[in-house]
This record gives sequence, structure tokens and C-alpha cells, in this order.
Amino acid sequence: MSAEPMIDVRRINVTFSVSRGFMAGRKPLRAVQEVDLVAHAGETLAIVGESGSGKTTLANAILNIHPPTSGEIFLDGRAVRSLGRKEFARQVQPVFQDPYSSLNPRRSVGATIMQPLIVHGIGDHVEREQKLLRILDLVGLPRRVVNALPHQLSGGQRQRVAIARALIIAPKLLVCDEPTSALDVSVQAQILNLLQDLRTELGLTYILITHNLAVVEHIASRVAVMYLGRIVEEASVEDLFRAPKHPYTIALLESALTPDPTLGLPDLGLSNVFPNPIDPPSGCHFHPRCNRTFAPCSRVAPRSIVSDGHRLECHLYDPDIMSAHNAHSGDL
Amino acid sequence: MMVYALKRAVLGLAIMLTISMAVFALTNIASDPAIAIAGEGATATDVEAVRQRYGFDRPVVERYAEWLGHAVRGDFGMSYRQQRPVARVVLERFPVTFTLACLALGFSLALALPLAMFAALWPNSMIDRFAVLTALVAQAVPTFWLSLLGILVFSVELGWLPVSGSTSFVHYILPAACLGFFAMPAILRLTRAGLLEVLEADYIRTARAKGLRTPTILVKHALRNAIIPVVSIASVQFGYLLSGSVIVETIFAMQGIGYLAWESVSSADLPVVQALVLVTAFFYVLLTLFADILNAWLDPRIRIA
Amino acid sequence: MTAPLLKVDDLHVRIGARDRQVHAVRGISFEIARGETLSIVGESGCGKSMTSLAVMGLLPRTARRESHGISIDGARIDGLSDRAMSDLRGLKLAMIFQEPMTALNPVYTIGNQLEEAYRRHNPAAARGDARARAVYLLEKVGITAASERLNQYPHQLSGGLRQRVMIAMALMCGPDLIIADEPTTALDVTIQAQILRLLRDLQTEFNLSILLITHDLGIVARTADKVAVMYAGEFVETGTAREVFNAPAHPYTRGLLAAIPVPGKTERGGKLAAIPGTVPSLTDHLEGCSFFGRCSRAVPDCALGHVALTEPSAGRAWRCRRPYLEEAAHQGGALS
Amino acid sequence: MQPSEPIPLRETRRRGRLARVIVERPGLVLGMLILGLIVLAAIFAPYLTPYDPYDQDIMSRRLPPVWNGWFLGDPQATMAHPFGTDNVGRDYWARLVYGARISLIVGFVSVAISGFIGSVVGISAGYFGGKVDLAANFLIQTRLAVPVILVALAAVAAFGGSLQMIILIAGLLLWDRAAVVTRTVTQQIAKRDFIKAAKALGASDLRIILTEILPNLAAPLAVILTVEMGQVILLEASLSFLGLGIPPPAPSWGLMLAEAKEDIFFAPWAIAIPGAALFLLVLSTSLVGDGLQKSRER
Repeated sequence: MSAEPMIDVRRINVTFSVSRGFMAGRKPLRAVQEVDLVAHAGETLAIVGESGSGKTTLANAILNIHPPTSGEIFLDGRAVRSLGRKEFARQVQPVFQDPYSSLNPRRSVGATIMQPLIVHGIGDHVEREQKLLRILDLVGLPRRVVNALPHQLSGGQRQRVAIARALIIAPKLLVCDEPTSALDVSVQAQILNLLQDLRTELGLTYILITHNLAVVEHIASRVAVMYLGRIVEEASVEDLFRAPKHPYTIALLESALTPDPTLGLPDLGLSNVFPNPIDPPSGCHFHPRCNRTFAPCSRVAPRSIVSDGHRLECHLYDPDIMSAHNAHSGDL
Repeated sequence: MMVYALKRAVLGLAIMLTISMAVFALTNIASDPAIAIAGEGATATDVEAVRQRYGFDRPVVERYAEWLGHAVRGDFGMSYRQQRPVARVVLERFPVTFTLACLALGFSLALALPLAMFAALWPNSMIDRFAVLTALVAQAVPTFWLSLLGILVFSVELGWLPVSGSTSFVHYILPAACLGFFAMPAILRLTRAGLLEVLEADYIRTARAKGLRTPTILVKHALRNAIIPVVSIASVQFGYLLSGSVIVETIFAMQGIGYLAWESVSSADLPVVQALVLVTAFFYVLLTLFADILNAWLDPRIRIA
Repeated sequence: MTAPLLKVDDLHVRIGARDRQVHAVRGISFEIARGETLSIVGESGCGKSMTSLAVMGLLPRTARRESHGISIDGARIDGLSDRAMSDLRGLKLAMIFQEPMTALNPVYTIGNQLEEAYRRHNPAAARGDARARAVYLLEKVGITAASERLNQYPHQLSGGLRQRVMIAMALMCGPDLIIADEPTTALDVTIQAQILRLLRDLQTEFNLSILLITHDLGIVARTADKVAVMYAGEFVETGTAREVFNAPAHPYTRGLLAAIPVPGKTERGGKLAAIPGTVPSLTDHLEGCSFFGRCSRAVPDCALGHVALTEPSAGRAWRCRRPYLEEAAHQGGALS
Repeated sequence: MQPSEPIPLRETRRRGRLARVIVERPGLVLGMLILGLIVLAAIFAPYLTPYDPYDQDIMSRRLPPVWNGWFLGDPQATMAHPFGTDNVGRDYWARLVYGARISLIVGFVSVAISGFIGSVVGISAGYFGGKVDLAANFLIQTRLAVPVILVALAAVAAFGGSLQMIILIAGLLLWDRAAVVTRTVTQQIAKRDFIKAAKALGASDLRIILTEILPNLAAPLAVILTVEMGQVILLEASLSFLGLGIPPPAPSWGLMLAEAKEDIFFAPWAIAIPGAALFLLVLSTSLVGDGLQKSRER
């Protein structure tokens, strides 16, 4: 991998100032903490986490909708801060979760899909219409929907419109935030298939934000697991699904309920304590829920350990911590 | 909770300060009070004399600061027309308007609340349609026309009620009803909407799923939540009634602050007008502050933040 | 086999006024035995939620229920007045909803809302009894420091905890049947797994029957004893979880199962078998098979008449003229 | 590359749409009918009456309307003055139709001003949020604390009463509801993902407000402004009635009522007629606003 990565996220933080309750004092919420991520061209990088894990904030930072508070993002080797908003937008486009919310209800399908061309001043009227027809075919929408309003379409069709709008200015990177979660199972498969086809056909790079591990396993090549703003484990999909290491990742994988009636329900062994993102636990953020927590977890934040492209933030796999701990317990 | 109340009070104070500035600007900068006092046909020297006598020749900021300092202590200066302290003039008239507004609010609540309640309980029923229609019609009736019609019917034709004055309770009946009718549609609509929203809430369904009886659900679960918007609506309307009393008091010649306002405006008695605007605004701010704090206390999401 | 706890016979739900009526539930029948879980699974708009509300007698004002009988423990409940029905709700059958964030009244404490459920059906009980029961159940649903929690308001709890409170509330009067409508859809996956496990443990402990409404095939497979696949207001396939998942007969069931990626089973990056088209509108009079037009096995005949339920054995049934039977037998369950 | 979905695209029914609207929204239709008639009467006033609204006729003062002749046998009633005359003998019907011009102009122009102010305040509050929202909220709260009639009276007293002044005062005072509504709706729209999509496109805030938010605001704004128009018309009439609005002898309906008030014992019809006209006009705006609102909710 000699080429520059498509997107290179270096130690970014996103911090909000949140009011605690109505008109009470404000406190910083560190939604994304010290995140490092790399996605190479043609890759699908999945970011997995639960609500409040900061995955959507991270997506917004990557999309330049809400730039990071600190740290730097590089697109094709160039710092995003130095790029113009439009120049950046031409290469990175989003697909959102809810196609009911991501389309302007007052704008027809055709106008919605051509909007990016108008904003970016690309082509004249004739060229825009040609591009529109081509993209409709590409995403599998019949041409007669051009004059329809979003409410006249089904959920799957709307999501195709959203994808068409994102693709019409030929971006290189698509940030998909839960692209199928709002859809019914049967439609979800259509959209997943479409995303797969588009990637091979157009050579796209995807960042896929999701909570659905089955989807990750199906279409992603790398996966990063987020918990309370931090990436706690990152590996290739094969690696992570074959040998998950972080207790949280293991719990996540077990909670993915595959439709197999012989399996029954997993016993995660997690405690049901729910940390407040505004006031995250000391040390390892996961330790209050973890089933393998031990002394250092509540005191020291785990450092990042990398081996064979498998990155991890957990004391259990930190040889220094473990040997110190074992020595200590041996003394007792 | 204390912090919330305090912040809310600061906001009210800021609003009052802004309004006082606007009032002062309106009466001292946009128009020349000296000309108004000197009256029609006054010569330039007359006006200049007035200007010096009342101190209008000093810098605006200085005059504002002085005026505000006095106003805060309840000293609004002397009425040009009556040559008596403004505060006394206003205070004399206040009870009439306060009584009138209370009666009017009582009247409109008595009319609007039951109607809104039944309308929300049976949406799209006859009573709901009737309620919506009542609100629409009442909103379109000009208060002064209603008052005149009231006089025509109850005073002129039937002779039941006095035409004007504010000396006894019977004098208040017709004006209060007319004024109350003006506030009724807003209370009716907003209460109905608030109740409908509450009745469709998930927790009402939960209460039904628990097997609670309908009266329990309405009284315990729906009303307690629905009362929160009603408190706000009623307090806002009470503020409106104070200023809306101008028309009714003028027509019925009731010696309240509304009538006083009309008299003062007509005779360019600016200190009184200033005081009335400030007092009415102050009352409104006080009422909404009270309502917000009451609501905060009723709603644990604010009380225990 | 004893008599079923819940028996529903030919239930219909119609919503709305005459000219724009939606026939949301179109003649479904099912039974749930004591201690058993029946899961109704289907996509949005298939009528599964209406079914649950119809059993509870909690349908929205505009909806009407018709049936040939709904009975609990052999006693008919379909003819009961709302007042008589409210005597049963919470006592015999209780419900857990999807949105734990809004299902609790924000202005009352957890304790108040829990005790209220108990005292409604035990009017003679002392206040202390209700409180003791609330503490007992909060501990049962895994909430620590239960007696302090009683004085908290809903907004002070997280979504997962609120759903635990909802479960405790449903159990206050020891009902026989719990109806859970998408109880974990609003929750995170790890919490979902914990809540489902909690429900299962409580089911064993209290011998509860559960009617579980969900769109998630994974949840169904892992929790249900019996499964009913619902499509366009009808059951298109029923059976035990093993029967339905290992040998789906109806093309719709098969389509659903093939549409979801399953780690380790579906080929990574491969094409998923999507079901083309969309659900028919339930306003119209439906002729023929409701899945006609989306079905890969359909023949012209499928568009005609009413497709009857084929019921080879008790509880196992499908509504299809061209079911996957031989294949199912051959594959013996291994679905690719 | 994908099999395109065969069915959807619901057909929009065009036929029988008007008939449907009449049956389903009688209030809206009635309101539009009344409002339309009044607007037409105002435009074509000179063709509807031979009289000038300012011409006094001392010989025929306080004539009753013609129906008083029909039903009460009042001998003074005449077809020459179908709505009667006022205390200086001006034709009441002429004053009524010309007066409609005043009400409507005040209504439309004031609402245009207040709608503009309200939208600017509301949209910036809803879209930008944070400090802008706090500032806008403060403005709205302050405005609500201002006693409208009192301040309007004082302003008229200070700057003199004229049509332009009344329009300006009403426009500057009654923008609060437009602001509250646009703020709420903008907040709802701004939360939706198509705004995020536009931002991700690199579109400027102004472009987003103009092309994404404004079209979605049109309907709710139309509703609130229609209702507000009725309230503005009432305010003008109230001020004129109190003698601090449109100066006489203009045929403002409020002024007509004030003049008729002196004769309440002799000519009660003089109160009934302009009041009823005012009532009908305001009712029609309420009906239209309410009807639009209900159509929007469907």
C-alpha cells in the first residue's frame, strides 16, 4: 500500500459544550476522542458502535459538516482544512439512514438529484439532464420517477434517490450512516446489493457507520469498534469476526442475533450500568460494564496496542500491564 | 430549581429594561414632549420654556438614567394633565382593571376549559366541532362591537344592566363578559391542542394497558400533564387582558387603567402613558415568570434536572 | 395438552372511515399455551402491531375489531365492555411497548407508577404491599438499589433501565400473558440481548406466556417457541421456530431469510436475494395471493381466488399454492 | 443493473378534486368565498355604488337600512340608500365598500411587514440556534411583554394617525406569532438529514435557507399570516374606534362604529352593519387559515 490513503483521520477530537438539563450549567462532551482511522481507495471501512458511541459525530467530522475540534483529516494526502468546502464536497458525499428525512419533501426527484450539479455549477441544462438519466439507470430507478415527489416513493426508492444525489458529482468516498437501518428487511437487501455493485463499478471507497454486525461482515473490509467516543478495537473484518479480542467487541458479536433457532440467547455477562457520556468512567471507559475488569481498568486508560494490523485498547492484551498485574497478584 | 428561577428572573429583568428603554425612546426622542406639553399654538419660546422647566434640554442618557432610577422606586413623575404624581393616578385606577381582568379570565376559563376538555375527549364529535367553531367565531368578533351589541341588548332593550360606570358589581358583568370573550378562543384552542397531545401520549396507552379506569387516567395522568400548558396560556392571556381592557373600559366608561390610558394618550399625558406601558409589561413579565416557575415545579424534568 | 391460555379466532381489524378503510388485519387465528412464546414477525405495515393492540383492547379510536372469539383461559374477552376489559388488563394480560423513553409518565416517580398498577387490581392491599412488590420486581429485573430507584423520575433513567421498569410494571399483578410489541427495537444491541434474556428468565420463573411482536428474524429464531409470519394482514406461514426457520415453505418466509446477511453463512460480498416490489395496499379488495407480483414462483393461477391455509399438522401451516416442500425436505434445514 | 421495482408511484387523483375539497373543507371554501367577495367589492367599489363615501347629505341623515322598511315597516327606509345613512347623511353602503379597501390594505401590507420581520427572526433562530436563538427568543419575549394596544395608541398619539402609520405600527408590533411559528418549523426542518446533505454538498447557509427551508415554510407561514391578517384588521378597527387610528372622515369600519356609538339609542343598525362586516371579514380569514392548516395536516 504505497499510495496515499483515501482518507486519513489523525488523532481527532470532537467536543461539544452540552447543557446539563434545562438552563443548567454547561459541560464539555467529548463525543470523539483521539480517533485515528485510515481508509484506502476501494476499501469499505465500517465503524460500529451503539447509540452515544460517537459514531455519527465521527461521520459528521469526516463529512466536514462539523469539523473536528482538534486533530487533522487528510483526503488523498491533502489536509481537509486547507480544501474549500465545495472542493471537499466534490470528493466526499453522504448517504443517511432515514430516506424520509434526507430528501426535501418539496423537491421532485429530478431536482433533488440534480441539486449538487447546480450548487457546484457543473454543466448546462442539457448535460445535467443527461447525467440525471444516466444516474437513474445506475441506481435502478425508473425514469418516470423524475417528476415524483419523495412522498410518492417507497422507502427503498427514496434511498436510491439519496444515493443517486450523492453519486452525481462523482465523489470518491461515500460516507454511509446506517444506510439500511430504516428499511424493511427485503428492501435492505436491495440497497446492500446496490451499494456493492456501485463500489465495484465506480471504484468507490465507503465509510459505513452501522450497528448491524451482519451487514459489516457482509460488505466491509475493515472494521473499527467505537465505545464512548474511542475506537476500542480495529481490524480487518476476517480478523475481527474470527478472533475478537476486546470484551466489548466480543459482547457485540454475541448480541448479533442470527436467525438460528438452535442457538438461543447469549449470556453477555455485562453489567447493566450505563455510563453518562458527559461524565465518562475513569480509566477504561468500558470497565463498569466489562465482565473481565481487573484492578488497573478503573485507574489507567488503556493504551493503543497494534499487532498485525489489529489495533486494540484493552489492558488484557497489554503485556506490560498484565505482567505488572500478575507480579502484583503473585506477591499477595 | 433555584438556579432556573433565578435565570428566569434575570431574563424578565432584561426584558423590562429593554422595554423601558423603548418606552423612553418613544416618548422622548421620537417625539418632542415639550411641544406636546406646550400645546397647540405655542410659540418657540413657550416650547423652550417648557423644555427648561421639565429638564428636557439635558443629555438623553442622563435623563433616561434619572427617569429609570425614579421609576424603579415607583416615582413616574407628575401627570401633565392632572398635576398629581403619576404613581398615585395609576394606583387609584388599578383595582378596577385588576378586578375586571380577573373576572374576565374567570369567565373565559369557565367557558373554554370544559369545552376544550370535552372536545379533546371526543375528537371529531359534535361537541368538538362546536368547540372549534366557537373558537373561530369568537376570534373574529371585534371586542368593541360585542360591547356595543351587549349594551344594545342588555342595557338599552332589556334594561338589565347599567350602560356605564364601575361603581358596583353589576357594572362589571357586561364588560367582564365582553373582555373574557376576547381571551376565550386562544384558551380554548390551546387547551384543546394541549389535551389532545397529552391524550395521544404513549404513557396514556401504558396507563390503559395497566388496566387503569378512564377517570383515573384522565385525572391522574392526563390532567396533570395538560395543566402545564394551561397555566402558561392563562397567565399570558391575563397579561393581554390588562392591555385589552383599554377598549372595554373606554366603552363602558370604567375608571380603570385602560380608560386612563385612553385619556392620557388623547391628551398627550406622557408620564402616565409611560407608566402604564411599563406597569402592564411588568405585570406580564411577572405573570409569565410565575407561570414558568409553577410549571417547573410541576414538571420533574425541570425541577430535578 | 391443556387448553391454550390465549385463543384468537379469525381476528379482523379495520381502520378508518368507510371510503378510505384499511383492512389491516385480515382474519388471523392463533393460540398460545401457558409458558409458551409465540412470535408474530413481519415487516412494517403488515398488521402485527394492530394484532397486539386488538388483543389488549387498546386499538386506536378509528379502528374496529371483529372476531369469532378471543379468549383467555377459556373465558371470552371479545365481548367485554372497556370497563370489564380494564379489569383484566394488567391482571391477566400485560403489555410492554417499543418506546421506553415515552411510555412512562414523566411527572410521576417510578414507584408511584409501579404501585399504581398493583393497587388498581388489589384495592384492599396496604400501601406497603405494593411498595414491597415493586422493590421485589425491580430487583428481579436486575435493577440495583431498587428502593431508591422508586423515588426517581423516568427522565433520570437510561432507555435500557426504563424498559426494565416497564417489564417490572407489566409483572406487578402476576399476569399470565405478556404482550411485547417490539420491546427491544429502540435499544442498543447489547442491551437488547440482555433484555431478551431477562424476559426469557422471567418467563421460566413465572410460567408466563409471551406474545412477541417483532420485525427481527434473529430475535424470533432465538426466543420463540412458535412463529407466525405475517404479510399484508394475514399469517402466511406458521409453525414451530425450527419448522419455520429450517424448512420455510412460503416463498415470502424464504425470501426474508435469504435477504438478511448471516455471518458465516452468506457469502461475504455476495449478492443477497432481495424481494422485488412493495407490499400491496390494504385499502383495496385483495384478490388472489397477497404476495403475487413479488413472488418468484408465482403462476397466473396465484392471482385468482382466495389462497387457503394449508395445515398439514396442528400449528404448522402455510398460505401458498406452490410452497417449497420437496426442497425443504431435501435440504433438511441448511438454507443458503 | 438492478431490477427496477415494478409497482409504486401512487397516482395523484385530479378528477373531482374541487368537489372533494368542497365536501371535506366547507369552512375553507366558505372563508375563501367571503374573503373573495369582500376583496372584489373593495376593488370594484366605484361600480357598486353611485355615491361618494365622503358626500354628506343633511336632508337624509340616519336613514335606516331598507330591510327595516320591509320587516319593521319603517317608513324612512329607502332603496336609494339600501344600507341607510349615517349621522351626517353619508351613504352607508358606499362607506362600507370603500372601507373594505382600508381594512384589506392594512391587513395585507401589515402582514407582509410582520411576516418578513417574523420570518427573519424565526428562521435565523431556528437555523443557527445557539446564541442567535437566545437573542431571537429574547426579542420575542420582549415583544410579547409589550402591551400592543397601549403602545399602538401611544405611537399614534406621538406620530399622528394615518393609514401608513397604522400599517407600520401593526407591522412592527405583530410579528411575534410569525416568528414563533417559523422558528419552530425551521428547527424541525433543520434537524432533518436533507439539510445535512446540503451542508455536505458545500452549499452556503443562505442557499440552504432559501432553497431548502423556505419552500417548506411557505405552507405554515401562509396559515399563520392569514389568521394574523384578521387580527391586524381588528387592531386597526380598534384604534380607529378609539379615535386614534385612521383619521376621519375616512370610511374605516372602526371609525364608522365610533361615530355610530353616539347614536346607539337612535340608530342601532348603524352599529350592527359595520360590525357585522368586520366580523365577516375576520371570520373569513380565520376560516381560510384554519382550513389551510387542516389541509396541511393531512
